[in-house]
Amino acid sequence: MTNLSVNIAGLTFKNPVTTASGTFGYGDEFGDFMDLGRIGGVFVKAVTGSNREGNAYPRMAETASGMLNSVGLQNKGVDHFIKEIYPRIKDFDTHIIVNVSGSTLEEYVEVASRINELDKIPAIELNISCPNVKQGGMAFGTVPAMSTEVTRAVRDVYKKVLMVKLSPNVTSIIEIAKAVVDGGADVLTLVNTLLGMAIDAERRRPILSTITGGLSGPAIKPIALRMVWQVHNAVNVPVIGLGGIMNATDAIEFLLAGSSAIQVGTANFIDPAISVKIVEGIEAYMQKHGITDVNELIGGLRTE
Amino acid sequence: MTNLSVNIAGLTFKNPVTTASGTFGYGDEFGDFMDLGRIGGVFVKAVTGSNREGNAYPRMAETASGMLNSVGLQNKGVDHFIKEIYPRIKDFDTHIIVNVSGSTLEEYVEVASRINELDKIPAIELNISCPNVKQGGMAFGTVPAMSTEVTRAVRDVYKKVLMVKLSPNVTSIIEIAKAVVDGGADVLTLVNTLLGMAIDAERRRPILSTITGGLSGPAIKPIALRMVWQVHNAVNVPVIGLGGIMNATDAIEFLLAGSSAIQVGTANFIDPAISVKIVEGIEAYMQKHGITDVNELIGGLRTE
Amino acid sequence: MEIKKTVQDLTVVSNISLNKRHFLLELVAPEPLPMMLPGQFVQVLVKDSPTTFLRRPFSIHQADHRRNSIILLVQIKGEGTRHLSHLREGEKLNVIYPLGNSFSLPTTKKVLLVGGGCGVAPLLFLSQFLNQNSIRPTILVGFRTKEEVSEIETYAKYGEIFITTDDGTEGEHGLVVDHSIFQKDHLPFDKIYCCGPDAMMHAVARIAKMQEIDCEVSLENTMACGFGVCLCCITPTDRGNERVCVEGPVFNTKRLKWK
Amino acid sequence: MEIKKTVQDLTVVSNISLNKRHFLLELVAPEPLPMMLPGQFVQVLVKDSPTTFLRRPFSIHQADHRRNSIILLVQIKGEGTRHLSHLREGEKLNVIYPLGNSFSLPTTKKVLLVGGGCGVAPLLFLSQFLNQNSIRPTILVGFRTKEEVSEIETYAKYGEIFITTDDGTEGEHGLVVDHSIFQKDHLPFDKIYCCGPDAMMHAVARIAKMQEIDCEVSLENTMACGFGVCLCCITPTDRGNERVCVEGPVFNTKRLKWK
Ligand SMILES: Cc1cc2nc3c(=O)[nH]c(=O)nc-3n(C[C@H](O)[C@H](O)[C@H](O)COP(=O)(O)OP(=O)(O)OC[C@H]3O[C@@H](n4cnc5c(N)ncnc54)[C@H](O)[C@@H]3O)c2cc1C
Ligand SMILES: Cc1cc2nc3c(=O)[nH]c(=O)nc-3n(C[C@H](O)[C@H](O)[C@H](O)COP(=O)(O)OP(=O)(O)OC[C@H]3O[C@@H](n4cnc5c(N)ncnc54)[C@H](O)[C@@H]3O)c2cc1C
Ligand SMILES: Cc1cc2nc3c(=O)[nH]c(=O)nc-3n(C[C@H](O)[C@H](O)[C@H](O)COP(=O)(O)O)c2cc1C
Ligand SMILES: Cc1cc2nc3c(=O)[nH]c(=O)nc-3n(C[C@H](O)[C@H](O)[C@H](O)COP(=O)(O)O)c2cc1C
Ligand code: FES
Ligand code: FES
Repeated sequence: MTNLSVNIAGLTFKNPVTTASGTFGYGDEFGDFMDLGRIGGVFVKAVTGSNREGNAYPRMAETASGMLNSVGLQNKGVDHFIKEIYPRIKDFDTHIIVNVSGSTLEEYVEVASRINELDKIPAIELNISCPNVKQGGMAFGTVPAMSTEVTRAVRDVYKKVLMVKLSPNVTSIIEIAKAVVDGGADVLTLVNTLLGMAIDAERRRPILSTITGGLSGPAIKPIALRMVWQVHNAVNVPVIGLGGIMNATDAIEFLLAGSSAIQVGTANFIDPAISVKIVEGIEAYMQKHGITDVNELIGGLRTE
Repeated sequence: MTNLSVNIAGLTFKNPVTTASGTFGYGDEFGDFMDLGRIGGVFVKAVTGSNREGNAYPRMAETASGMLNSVGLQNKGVDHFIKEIYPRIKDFDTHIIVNVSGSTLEEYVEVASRINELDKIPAIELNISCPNVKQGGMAFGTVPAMSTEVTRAVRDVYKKVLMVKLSPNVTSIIEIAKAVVDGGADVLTLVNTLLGMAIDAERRRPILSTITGGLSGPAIKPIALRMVWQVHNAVNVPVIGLGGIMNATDAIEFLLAGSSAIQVGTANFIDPAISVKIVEGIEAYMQKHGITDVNELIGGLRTE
Repeated sequence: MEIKKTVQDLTVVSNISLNKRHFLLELVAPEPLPMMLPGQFVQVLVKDSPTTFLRRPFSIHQADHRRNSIILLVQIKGEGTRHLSHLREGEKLNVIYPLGNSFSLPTTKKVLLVGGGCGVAPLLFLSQFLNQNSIRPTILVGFRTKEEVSEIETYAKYGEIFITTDDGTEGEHGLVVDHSIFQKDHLPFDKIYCCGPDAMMHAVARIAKMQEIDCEVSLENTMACGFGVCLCCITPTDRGNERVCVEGPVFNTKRLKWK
Repeated sequence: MEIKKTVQDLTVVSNISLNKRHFLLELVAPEPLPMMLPGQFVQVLVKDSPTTFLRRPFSIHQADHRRNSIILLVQIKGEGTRHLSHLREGEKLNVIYPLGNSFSLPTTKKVLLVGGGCGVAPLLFLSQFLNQNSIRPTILVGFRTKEEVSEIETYAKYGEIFITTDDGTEGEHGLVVDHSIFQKDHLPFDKIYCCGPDAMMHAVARIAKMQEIDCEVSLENTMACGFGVCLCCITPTDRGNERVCVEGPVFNTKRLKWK
């Protein structure tokens, strides 16, 4: 029997495959394509203190093996989430984790404490790394002292598993990771998108309304893998890795580099059933290599 | 008549297309494929104080729309460059610019002052951004105070055009750019490679002997473009842009974002005549759009 | 009524070039076609094209339940569509469908369809649908030039057809909105359906508004997912930013907050 | 003697599957073939494969100046080679060639060629070349299994041929280095040329060293450019790190500093 389940900060995931915030809606949009019960967890779209319309369009640009987005945290706010969305998704047979976003420390704290009341949400993922909002967002995730501060403030009000999602747009991911752990994070998620830009040479204009946006997809995988590996070797909390995972092989690479679980992001757009296929692919790999427990893969990179 | 020539810190390039250090050898390797006289300049392979064997193999990993390398500045040192290579390349009908690398401030200064003596080398490119050497290299390019210091030390001994090549592995490229300009740089080149990693899931091992390496190619273009745009808007010295340029359209995007010239890197491996094709493509674009002077394109992005 | 979305490998049964820039791609499904409505679209995976990372959206041009196939009308724009133009009979194409909302069923019989360029794509399906509901629409379609005028006999089966070409080589000379149909103070229509370039849809919407005619447009937008989860494809409406791929692509122009 | 390198679109004239994993690709050149030597290789651009970014190196298996074509013997490893296996007659393939150094012309007639897997590729060209210089080599080639044994009649034209298979289904059972040819204290050869998996080349080199026989191997390595400018493909030698694509791929084993 192969064991696929992983324990992350006391929370058991039936397998290490989850889906990334902002790329999986609230999960129910995937009902036609796959059985949510087959994956370890769903990180739902960012929730902020109140309604946000996000950025103007165009919000998307395709790039080589990737895409830029500048959605800008469009969502209807935490009240709406609690009243309208939570009841609809709370009984899914998988962990539902809320991506908590904001522009100010107070907003993060408010949203986190509201989500804390929801029985069926076992964890939040604090998004201090969104490159698409003018204030706050990424700033909290690029200055170590601010990272510690916002994490600590949320830690004070949030009693369940606190995950913090890091920005790759930094000189030293290790420094930020340590700052966030100092603030009381139970788990680190990395990476969010890299700040990029696309230009339409014919029209001589930026493609995105916001000029710059967040780069995701296979293009960023080497950078994400490197950061997971660095952080895994530098801190003592579990890491959830993501960035360009398109198939089971990619997912296994992240496990080997030290991810206790992985998130599938942009790949969901290309194949909405890919997360289940990744679960199956990991299982097949384990069988082929005679591995009975997926935990053997985590951090199992051989570097001697 | 279309004018393709650009003036960068007093140096006239016949056109804005040059080739990136480490991807074009010393130029003469391309003699079978193209006429070097057709391009604006050649940035030759890194030169250090003494002979370096570089890193162990494997040094290369292919990634989605890109590649990782960990060559590690293999070269035979500045003496060998002056005696054996310079005579062979000095009379090419294009600007030959030397990429000056090192591990210590003293090494940078030594190499720069030696190259200063060479009549036919009108500029150097100070490489404070190589991710593939343990000491020095990238460190000089990620800490603002160190960037200023090394630039200033080289400025003191180097009398011709001083270009400094920046690392994209930083939280704020603007901060580093300003630090380097403070140190006396005439021109900024950006970007060098992004630090990444690749894993062979079957063997459960890193692909590179050095575990991490530098990511180049179209995958990084959105990040490079963004940085060029940011720096162009923040400093008053010319910028030479590169990162994933594969064709004339990519090159034009970099010009629009604020590059006074561009460098072609990894693309040389895929099509060794690509730099000349890019010159032709820029000309065709200008004709199509009724642009008579390439300088109109530089920084010509419309963002209102 | 919820229409179930599905991911399927469809098989190319024919790929017919209409002219240099347009072709018709007929795709047969391995299972009975899902229920589909005019205005809905498909998201196509373009394999083997290094520069095409995301899927490409195309309106359903025709749905033939007897042949169990759908037809796309595609204009070659960039790498993705160029690749599709080379597909051969028997090759597979991975498709997510049906996506988006649809044109509403009109409450009137006096209906005008207006299309330009590849924006005509959904109008054939819509014409058939209207016929099934005993409505014979007036159909006005604009092309660049005579060489690109195509499928006219097909449209003519479902309604009265008028043509413009930008260069006057066939039908009336000029843009669609310059057509004599619009040169009246009181247009004999209670409903307009429109699909084409943005500028055309804006112009038609303006006429419709002036004459107080109900008007629906099918919008394009840059899409990453096509099924509502990425929030990349929004358009500003009276209910805030709505998703073109779920709340659209068809919108009543009254609801749109156009720039 | 400098051989000029060139970038050309070659045309596929045939693509013959030898077995599940190997195929022969014959490519005809638009101009007279350049001068080429055995051991040299080509860098192939695999278009239309989203995961194949860099070119792929392949040894020249045969060069036919009358047909003005070269033949590659390719083993399917990943996406790039899989794509090549689907190429059809008439399709173009962009190639940089000829690259690298070559096997040296032996000063003796007692020559052994040893190849394993797709490492046999350069040995056919080498055999022909030796024949032209009046040398009939002994050729020992190893395969996984009978099904993969191929081109034996072709080799037999140029020398005496021996075979091993890993599973013993044809020729001698076992690895190439286990073949009875090697089970002598004094091998009747003055020169060995070897190409195949690393482990095989190491083993053959060890035997050659023990018996003081001159030995040349053709190395593989991960290459980005193939023409000497990226410094990705190095191997440690008595002259420091040398480029497999320029100073190699053929090295005398005496010069290699193998780990
Ligand atoms: C709901 C919907 C229905 C559509 N129906 C059809 C149809 O029936 N027939 C048809 O031919 N086309 C249709 N399109 C447009 C079609 O999706 C694009 O032309 C196609 O994606 C271009 O792909 P490409 O790879 O060839 O071009 P690319 O190389 O991606 O782009 C070429 C040019 O087209 C522009 N472009 C690309 N995608 C879009 C887009 N989604 N919207 C607007 N501009 C774009 C790019 O900015 C670029 O300038 C539809 C689009 C949408 C959103
Ligand atoms: C000088 C030289 C001559 C060669 N001659 C031949 C030949 O005649 N016939 C032939 O079939 N093959 C030959 N090869 C090997 C061939 O280049 C690789 O098998 C091919 O590039 C794999 O491409 P892919 O996209 O199918 O596989 P990928 O998906 O790139 O890789 C599949 C697997 O093969 C490994 N691999 C990829 N490239 C290389 C490489 N260059 N060296 C070693 N391992 C690699 C990868 O690590 C991976 O495990 C030669 C290589 C070199 C350097
Ligand atoms: C369209 C889009 C929207 C996103 N929205 C969010 C978000 O709301 N919160 C968040 O933390 N990350 C968001 N992300 C980032 C992803 O969760 C993920 O970190 C990133 O895309 C990298 O992973 P990938 O390469 O697998 O997509 C978004 C990404 C995309 C592409
Ligand atoms: C194989 C290789 C070797 C390189 N060596 C150097 C070097 O010696 N000095 C340097 O400044 N940059 C070096 N670079 C970085 C390139 O000059 C360039 O900054 C980078 O590759 C990004 O551009 P590209 O995406 O167009 O390749 C090297 C890059 C590659 C791929
Ligand atoms: S394309 Fe993703 S929400 Fe519409
Ligand atoms: S592959 Fe570039 S130097 Fe050999």
